[in-house]
Amino acid sequence: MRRIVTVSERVVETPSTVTLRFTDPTPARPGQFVMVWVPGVDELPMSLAYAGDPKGITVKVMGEASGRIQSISPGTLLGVRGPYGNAFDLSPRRLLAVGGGSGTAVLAPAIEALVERGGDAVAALGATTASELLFADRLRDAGAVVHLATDDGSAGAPGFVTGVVEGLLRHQTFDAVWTCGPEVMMRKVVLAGRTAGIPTFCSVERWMKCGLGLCDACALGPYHVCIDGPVFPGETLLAAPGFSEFYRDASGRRRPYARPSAPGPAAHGP
Amino acid sequence: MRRIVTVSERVVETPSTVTLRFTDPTPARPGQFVMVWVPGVDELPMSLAYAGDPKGITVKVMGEASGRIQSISPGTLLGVRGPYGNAFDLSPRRLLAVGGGSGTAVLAPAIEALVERGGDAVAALGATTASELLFADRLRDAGAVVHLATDDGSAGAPGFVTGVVEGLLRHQTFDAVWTCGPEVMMRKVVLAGRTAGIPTFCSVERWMKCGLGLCDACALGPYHVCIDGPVFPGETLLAAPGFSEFYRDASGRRRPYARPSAPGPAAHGP
Amino acid sequence: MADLRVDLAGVALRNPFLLASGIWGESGESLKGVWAAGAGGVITKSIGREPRAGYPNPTVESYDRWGFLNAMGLPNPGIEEYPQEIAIARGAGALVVGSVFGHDADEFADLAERLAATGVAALELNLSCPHAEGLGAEVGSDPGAVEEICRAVVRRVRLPVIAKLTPNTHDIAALAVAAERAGAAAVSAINTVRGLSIDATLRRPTLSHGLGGLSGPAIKPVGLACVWQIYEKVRIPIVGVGGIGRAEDALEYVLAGARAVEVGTAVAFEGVGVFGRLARDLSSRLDALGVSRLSDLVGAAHRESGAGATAAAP
Amino acid sequence: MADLRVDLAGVALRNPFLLASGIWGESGESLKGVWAAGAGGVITKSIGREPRAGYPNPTVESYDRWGFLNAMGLPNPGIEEYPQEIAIARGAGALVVGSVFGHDADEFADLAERLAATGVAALELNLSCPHAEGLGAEVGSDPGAVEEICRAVVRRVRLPVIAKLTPNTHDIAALAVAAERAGAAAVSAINTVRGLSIDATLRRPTLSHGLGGLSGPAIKPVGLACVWQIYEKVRIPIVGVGGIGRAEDALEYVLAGARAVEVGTAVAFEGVGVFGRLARDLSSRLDALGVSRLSDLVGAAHRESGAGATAAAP
Ligand SMILES: Cc1cc2nc3c(=O)[nH]c(=O)nc-3n(C[C@H](O)[C@H](O)[C@H](O)COP(=O)(O)OP(=O)(O)OC[C@H]3O[C@@H](n4cnc5c(N)ncnc54)[C@H](O)[C@@H]3O)c2cc1C
Ligand SMILES: Cc1cc2nc3c(=O)[nH]c(=O)nc-3n(C[C@H](O)[C@H](O)[C@H](O)COP(=O)(O)OP(=O)(O)OC[C@H]3O[C@@H](n4cnc5c(N)ncnc54)[C@H](O)[C@@H]3O)c2cc1C
Ligand SMILES: Cc1cc2nc3c(=O)[nH]c(=O)nc-3n(C[C@H](O)[C@H](O)[C@H](O)COP(=O)(O)O)c2cc1C
Ligand SMILES: Cc1cc2nc3c(=O)[nH]c(=O)nc-3n(C[C@H](O)[C@H](O)[C@H](O)COP(=O)(O)O)c2cc1C
Ligand code: FES
Ligand code: FES
Repeated sequence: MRRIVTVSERVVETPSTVTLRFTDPTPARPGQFVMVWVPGVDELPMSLAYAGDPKGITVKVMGEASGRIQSISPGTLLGVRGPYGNAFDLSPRRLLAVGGGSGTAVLAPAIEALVERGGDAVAALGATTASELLFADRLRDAGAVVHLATDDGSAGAPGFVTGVVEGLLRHQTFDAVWTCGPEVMMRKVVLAGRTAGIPTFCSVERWMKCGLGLCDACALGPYHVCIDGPVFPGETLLAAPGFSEFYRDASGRRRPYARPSAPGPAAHGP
Repeated sequence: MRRIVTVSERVVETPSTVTLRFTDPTPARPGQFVMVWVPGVDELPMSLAYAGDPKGITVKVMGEASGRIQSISPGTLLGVRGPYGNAFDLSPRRLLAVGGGSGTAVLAPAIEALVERGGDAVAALGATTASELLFADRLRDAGAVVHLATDDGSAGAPGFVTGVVEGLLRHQTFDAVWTCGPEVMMRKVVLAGRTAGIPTFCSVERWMKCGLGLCDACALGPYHVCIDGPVFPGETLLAAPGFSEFYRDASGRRRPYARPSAPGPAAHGP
Repeated sequence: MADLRVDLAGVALRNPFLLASGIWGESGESLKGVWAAGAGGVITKSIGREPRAGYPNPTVESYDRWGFLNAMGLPNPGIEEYPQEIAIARGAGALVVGSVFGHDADEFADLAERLAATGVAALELNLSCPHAEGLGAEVGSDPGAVEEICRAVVRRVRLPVIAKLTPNTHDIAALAVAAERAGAAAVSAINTVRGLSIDATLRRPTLSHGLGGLSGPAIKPVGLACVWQIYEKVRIPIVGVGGIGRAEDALEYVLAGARAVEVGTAVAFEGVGVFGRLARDLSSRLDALGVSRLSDLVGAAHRESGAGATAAAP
Repeated sequence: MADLRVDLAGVALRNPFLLASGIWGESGESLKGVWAAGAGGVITKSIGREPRAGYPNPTVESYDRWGFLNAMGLPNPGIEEYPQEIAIARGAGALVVGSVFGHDADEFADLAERLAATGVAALELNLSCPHAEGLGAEVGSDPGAVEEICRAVVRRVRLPVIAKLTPNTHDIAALAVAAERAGAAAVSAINTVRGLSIDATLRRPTLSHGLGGLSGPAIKPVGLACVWQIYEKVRIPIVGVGGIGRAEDALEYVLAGARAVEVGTAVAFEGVGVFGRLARDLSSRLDALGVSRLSDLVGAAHRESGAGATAAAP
């Protein structure tokens, strides 16, 4: 059932991302998402960047609706339903988390929860430029070791974050790799995990309407991201028709992911 | 929700009453009733003459539907919903139960339950003639002291059972009186209880349709027999417009109770 | 404390919650009990010319907390005997609305006239019973018939006339327009939604009549849609009915365009105490929303909603 | 083991459970998954001439276990691109029924012809979407329009044509009669029941489109009533739809007159495993009833019920 919540806080995280906080007692686990309704505008799937109290979503401007969400000020009413979907498995003792752009939003609360349970986390974050790196301080505060990469070299390693990941996987051991970002990036992470013999888990995005496993909007091969995901084992995705190749638009038409980064559900990455 | 049950046994109790047994796991308490659907015929409220396993109803021929129910043979399918309504309070230590005609049907399982809990029961049963006395042996077997009365004097005291009741109330002490039978009879029992200073509880009948407190068919003054009853404190009934004076027919019209006994919902008495 | 009083076509109600016709409405004592429990008014069982026993049992099928299917068959004591029941309710101070059904305009008008003489505050015409041949919805889904019946009644009685409409049509707003044109003071919507239940073991419908009408929470979305569509087409007040059991339900109906509401099935699900609870809860809810008068919210969802949201559909 | 196979207007189904249009029907992989889960066949999303994004979100409102209200707005990839999805499902051996919607008879016929070329086993015409202007139920509640559209399609394709009817009318049987007269091989009933939901705090409809359509358990009685009424008026087979999630529901529809059934909302409530469960449970249920072939029960509730029970109502 939908709840109406009041935005209690608005935090500008980077030039293109903003966090909105709101109190909503419905329990949620890190990795899950909610459907956020901005009355008169749209209702969009948003990962919980904060899954506790107050909850929070971190929004990147992608188009009209996300633009309108971003500009929301405290006191505004939002409709929220969910949380939907599955969560990250918090059992790994030693984790590598790979965030591309605002993909880090969904990883952050899961990394915090894992460290709290006594796990060790290394995070590799990528962005186009230094100012767009998301939640680096938040993750350091949580106790994670943070590595950075920027396309323009303005912070951390120059180039894609996948380069950093390949290095980490060569020199350290991990029980699992989590990743969220553009699918082309995630594909590379999954393949690197496969080479290193480490299981990978990706949080993927698809166009969503119902969020309930009803409408087929979020179909990804034989899966529905809203109920079977958003977190999938990397190997499952490699076998799923469409992963990192196409998504479906609002009409259900296949739309190719342009490379290396593109507009589309998972485009808010490095 | 309605269950379809199979009649497992048919017992002729008196020339005008028959018991039908059936297995139905829905829990029930003595005093409650079920709505019994004879497909193609009617659905009627029937007290549980046996509230345990197998359940049972004891039916007196009153008209078309009860006639059809009576002639039902083992193996027949019936629809059952409920149990509905309240139950007898089983806490009295020393009970007087007054049954008029087939009214004894609803008292019997309650008396058995009360004796099982350690109570003492005296039962006064009335009928038109000896062969119509219902459940006298069953109640003796249960451990109750049984007094009888018949209109024609063919068994027990001659005349109405209310005469027997007045005598018992004068010479013995009771914590409570239960009664079921024609309302004119019950009224007398309530007044006798009042004189003796003993609380009375009557199981009353009204035309029923929904059994759910929806349709108003069973209105008795400000009460609905299906949800507020069928068991009412005698004093409550004395204050309720209509008790022992009129009932409502299927159209909701008031219909007087002819005296001393009459056709009508509670007419299957002595 | 927010003000729950509403003016329904000239009838002053202490709160918007009316007992729906056919629930607890056969006996005066029951109507009185509903009034005592806090209802804003009580609508009688639909009364006809003759006493009517209705259909044989089973007449009601219940679904787990979300609805009932019923085919009572319009049982009622008839216009000769029913006035004594109204007298009991009125004697207790109840605001009573008389409901009538008939086979044609004349019969409706006769019955309305006779009920009007009992001191009822308004008349509701049952143009919408979904399971009685030649009565109710059979007439009520034809705008021409609705107009004719309403006109005949309006000519004969001075009381406000409320036309109760059926949802079993492709265009309920057209029925409301017909009622308005004929001079009805208000419309109420909805009566039950046609339905059937079958017992698979016995291979037969569970209600003796076969077809029946669905009521309760399950039909709230249907009732809201009807009120919404009617509100866009008529100016007379609308009484919302269907699945109302919580203050929030009533508020939704008011926002969709209802000035008052009727409560039926919830009386069985929640007990008669539902009326007091509804009024209390609605009042607190309005306080929390910062709204001082319920009537300010009538139809407000039409005004607040964005472009796409008001699009009318067939 | 009871025989669940049915012949639906010449199409042999391994069991009576078809995926309803609009649920899991946009992508070939999903259709394939439903077939693999044990469905008797899969009906595609309703396909139109052009790709259509549908209405903005929110497009779905959910009610606690008893229903959904949706106004998707007929999103679909369009007839140009959709055949590749059908190919995936057919490649996995699925029996596919193609669903189309259009603005007029010509458009229906064109689309039907193009879908027929993809190897679908039958065509379902969506004459009944309750929330799309100028499409669906706006046309579909007029028997004349239904007849014209069905006739145009029947002339152009050799496949069995199934007319999907709306319950938002006072007389669904008249629509079925029109379809039969035009040569439709079957009718399916029902599409969703028009409804609305309102958020009282925000004072606006919750769906972006406002009005939507109700599906799920809440509409089972409505669907059963429609199938019952249609069965009394036509001889072509009926496909029952609306609130089917358990074998018992399907059995009730069959007894009311359905030869096959469609399952929609239950896929979301129960998961796609519902198809295997339905077939298994129905088979055991028939065994327990001593019935060897499901098809022997089609319409049986009309034959077994007593006098009062079969009375048709408006
Ligand atoms: C499970 C999940 C979690 C997400 N979490 C976040 C998050 O934490 N932060 C964040 O900024 N974004 C998140 N997104 C993406 C977000 O829902 C929107 O896709 C994005 O904000 C663009 O919306 P827009 O309307 O502004 O863009 P538009 O201008 O409408 O479109 C830009 C692109 O966004 C995509 N899009 C638009 N509407 C939807 C929709 N209903 N469902 C899916 N994709 C859509 C389309 O691919 C479109 O091409 C998530 C998506 C999913 C599926
Ligand atoms: C709570 C309750 C418990 C009952 N328990 C028993 C019982 O254990 N044994 C038993 O034999 N009878 C019982 N009855 C009475 C029974 O329901 C019928 O009233 C009776 O069997 C007559 O039915 P009929 O259709 O054969 O008679 P009809 O020929 O239809 O009518 C005879 C009279 O029975 C009454 N009656 C008919 N239908 C109904 C109805 N739906 N509801 C109420 N009264 C009706 C009317 O007053 C009518 O005048 C009970 C009634 C109630 C309300
Ligand atoms: C048992 C029952 C009897 C009804 N009888 C009548 C009636 O006599 N006249 C009428 O106008 N409506 C009648 N109705 C319809 C209700 O007044 C109301 O319109 C409908 O039940 C929807 O409201 P609800 O969901 O609150 O019950 C009846 C409904 C039920 C459930
Ligand atoms: C989300 C959703 C989308 C639907 N889309 C279509 C459609 O495109 N075409 C159609 O004929 N019916 C459509 N329907 C109606 C269903 O096919 C079905 O008739 C209805 O939902 C009732 O069945 P159910 O209760 O099993 O869901 C849709 C229903 C839902 C819930
Ligand atoms: S969003 Fe509708 S099925 Fe996933
Ligand atoms: S039988 Fe309907 S209210 Fe009691």
